[in-house]
Amino acid sequence: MNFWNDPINFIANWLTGLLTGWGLAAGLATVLVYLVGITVLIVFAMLLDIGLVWVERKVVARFQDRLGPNRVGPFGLIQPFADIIKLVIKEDITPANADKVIYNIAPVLAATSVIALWAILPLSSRIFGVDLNVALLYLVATGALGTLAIIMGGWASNNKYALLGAFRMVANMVSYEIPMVVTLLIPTILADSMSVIGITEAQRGLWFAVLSPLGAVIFLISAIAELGRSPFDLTEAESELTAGFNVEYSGMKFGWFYASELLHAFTFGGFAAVLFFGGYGGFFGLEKALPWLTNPFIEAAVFIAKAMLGYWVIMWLKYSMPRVRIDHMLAFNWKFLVPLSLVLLAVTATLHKILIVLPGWQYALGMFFSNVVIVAATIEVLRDYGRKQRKAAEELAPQAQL
Amino acid sequence: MSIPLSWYLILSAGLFGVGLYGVLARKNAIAILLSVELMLNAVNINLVAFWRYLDPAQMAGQAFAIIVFAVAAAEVAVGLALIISVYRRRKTVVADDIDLMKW
Amino acid sequence: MHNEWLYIGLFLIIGIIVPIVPLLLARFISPHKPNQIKQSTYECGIETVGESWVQFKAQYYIFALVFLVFDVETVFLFPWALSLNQLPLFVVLEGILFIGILVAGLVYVWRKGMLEWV
Amino acid sequence: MTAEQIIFLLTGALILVSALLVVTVRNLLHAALWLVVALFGVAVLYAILQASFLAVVQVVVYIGAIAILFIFAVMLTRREMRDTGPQTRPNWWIAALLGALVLTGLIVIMLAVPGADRTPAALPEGLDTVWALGNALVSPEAYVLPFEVASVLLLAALVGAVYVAGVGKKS
Repeated sequence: MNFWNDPINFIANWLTGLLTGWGLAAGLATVLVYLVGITVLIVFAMLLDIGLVWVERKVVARFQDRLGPNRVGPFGLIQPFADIIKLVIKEDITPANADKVIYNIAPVLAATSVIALWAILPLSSRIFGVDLNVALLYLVATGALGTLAIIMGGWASNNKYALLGAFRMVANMVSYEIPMVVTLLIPTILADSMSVIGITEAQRGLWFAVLSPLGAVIFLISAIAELGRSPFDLTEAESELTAGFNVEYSGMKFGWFYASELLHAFTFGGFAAVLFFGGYGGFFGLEKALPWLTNPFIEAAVFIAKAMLGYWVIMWLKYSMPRVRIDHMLAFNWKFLVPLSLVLLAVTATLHKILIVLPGWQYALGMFFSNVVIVAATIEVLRDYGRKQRKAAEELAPQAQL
Repeated sequence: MSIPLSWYLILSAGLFGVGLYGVLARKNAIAILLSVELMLNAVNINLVAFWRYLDPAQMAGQAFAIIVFAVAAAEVAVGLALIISVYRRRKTVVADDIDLMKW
Repeated sequence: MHNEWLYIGLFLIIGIIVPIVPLLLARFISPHKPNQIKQSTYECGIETVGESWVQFKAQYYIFALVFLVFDVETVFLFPWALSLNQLPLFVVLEGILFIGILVAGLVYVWRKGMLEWV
Repeated sequence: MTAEQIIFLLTGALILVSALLVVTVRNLLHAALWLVVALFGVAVLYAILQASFLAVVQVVVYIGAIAILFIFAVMLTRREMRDTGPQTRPNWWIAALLGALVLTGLIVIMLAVPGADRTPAALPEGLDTVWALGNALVSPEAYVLPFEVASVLLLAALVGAVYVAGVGKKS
């Protein structure tokens, strides 16, 4: 075993050997090694988060035809550190009637719910926290903690706008959780595994985005809603809700809500890559010809690049779409996404079971075309519905002119 | 794994007792439902502990626990809907005041 | 298997400590001069009217309710999806029956007009 | 005392203390949040028991859905929340007595369970509990009927609850 092929295990073994050499019990040494590994991973995530602040500000500036931060350091690279110093030395104002304990717990919980995702994020086949066999449900569980953080923050602020924002946000998040969970079932069926490593390894030859493009799209939409980003950013409806559930937060407490939102977006970009775009691998069998592609560092670079791309798509949508009204948003979910995702799940499960006996390319073609057929049928149904709506509107129109 | 089975049983008995106290003593109907959740969880701890300690190859305990999840969800959904319905009509969630069916 | 959860537990503990550290740091180095105006509830500069814990639409509750039932059912589909490959074809039908029951609930709620935002 | 026992005792203490707070705290929203803590503790117990599927489902279903529903209900019936009167019935001591009685009775019964002091054997080699659970839930000789009945039960609950709480557009 050498460092370049298996860095984590190499360092872990070396550290364990060192610690047991000092006379520590094996169990205690393992715990200490875990703690070191976890701290390094979380610190890496936090540094990445700081970088994301810069990326976000630069990208939004480019979308809006501005320059973005460019004064502090080269290309404004030091800007996020200045932001953090500002947030830390800012006065932290707690509203007089706030429920103080819950008010203070909420931002920590929001950050923890996102950081916890990094425990299962596979940066490479050898660099990851832990390979849970229920990883996809763990992903949903951390989302549940995030929901709780939002409602705690909104309630504890003792502000009607904050509470209303929290209510809307939670209604939004829990609603879109259903299509998200249903689309999580699709990689589970295709890979026959719930662990992120298992799902990535199953995509060595072909991405699941090819087998289930519709699933990937639904996952992306519901993930954006889960993140609470535009076009589903009811938390930040400045014009109607001041700023949503975090309006009373200031200083570093606000900073944690902001930072966790960015890290969450990046992490979901990563999970989209894992679930549908091959994660750290997915070179379509190219790695047989070029074995250096399976080097853990190359894999990690590929993974980060894919996650960044997913994050960029999320930003792209955020900065080019207007906000959706809450009734439209909930109707879009319950009357469109949920039925569609359930149909997709049923079709995928059936076809997968029937077609799996066929050779690989026929199987892939069948799965792909089933998605195309579903999309075509959906569009036809929507067109029919729209025609009926227009007709009804036209029949009403003459009277309206009177 | 060095925890005796009895520890789990005692813990779940304690949880059940606390839940029972809550069901009987709280006035607020929502608080009563919260206590019912505690009791259901006490049952679930026992089911899972027996699964692990007696026969882990048989999934009976876990399957039962899953059914208890479904029952708990159904109970909360209907129970809270009833409470909200009563609240909208009579502006109260105190269980003692909801006595229309009592004579 | 067991160590995985130990790892997750330790991860959660560190994941709680890391956000707390800057908050504590901020507590020590940031100024703290509260006054009544500063601590009042922010409502775009207008004086707060009424109490803050206002009554909400029961519609939010309906959505949470529908979500609860769907959440429980979709979570139950995970074991089904996992064991799909090793089991005979009729297992798929069981799952589709399960999904069908779920859709029936959705259709009922839809037809009752509960998904409208009135 | 092993590390595992210490973790168990800490979790158990957390569960019991937060359960006590659930049934005694005056503010209902705080009671709901303490319930979340207690349920999270139960999830930790499932993880110790190596029932990983149940551990995450506990968080997803109880904390992610049931607790949220409770919090919504508390906020919808908020007027009672800051009720100044006592939150317990006048005869709460009977309830406490009954609770204590049941507790002692249960402990006596449960300690009489054959093999109550046993420690578990290691899980059979190569047993994937999640896969085995899925297998058990869908195979006809195991629990496929309860599985489908559970979905019917949830459908009935959905229909009933929506009907009772009905606030939708009047048709």
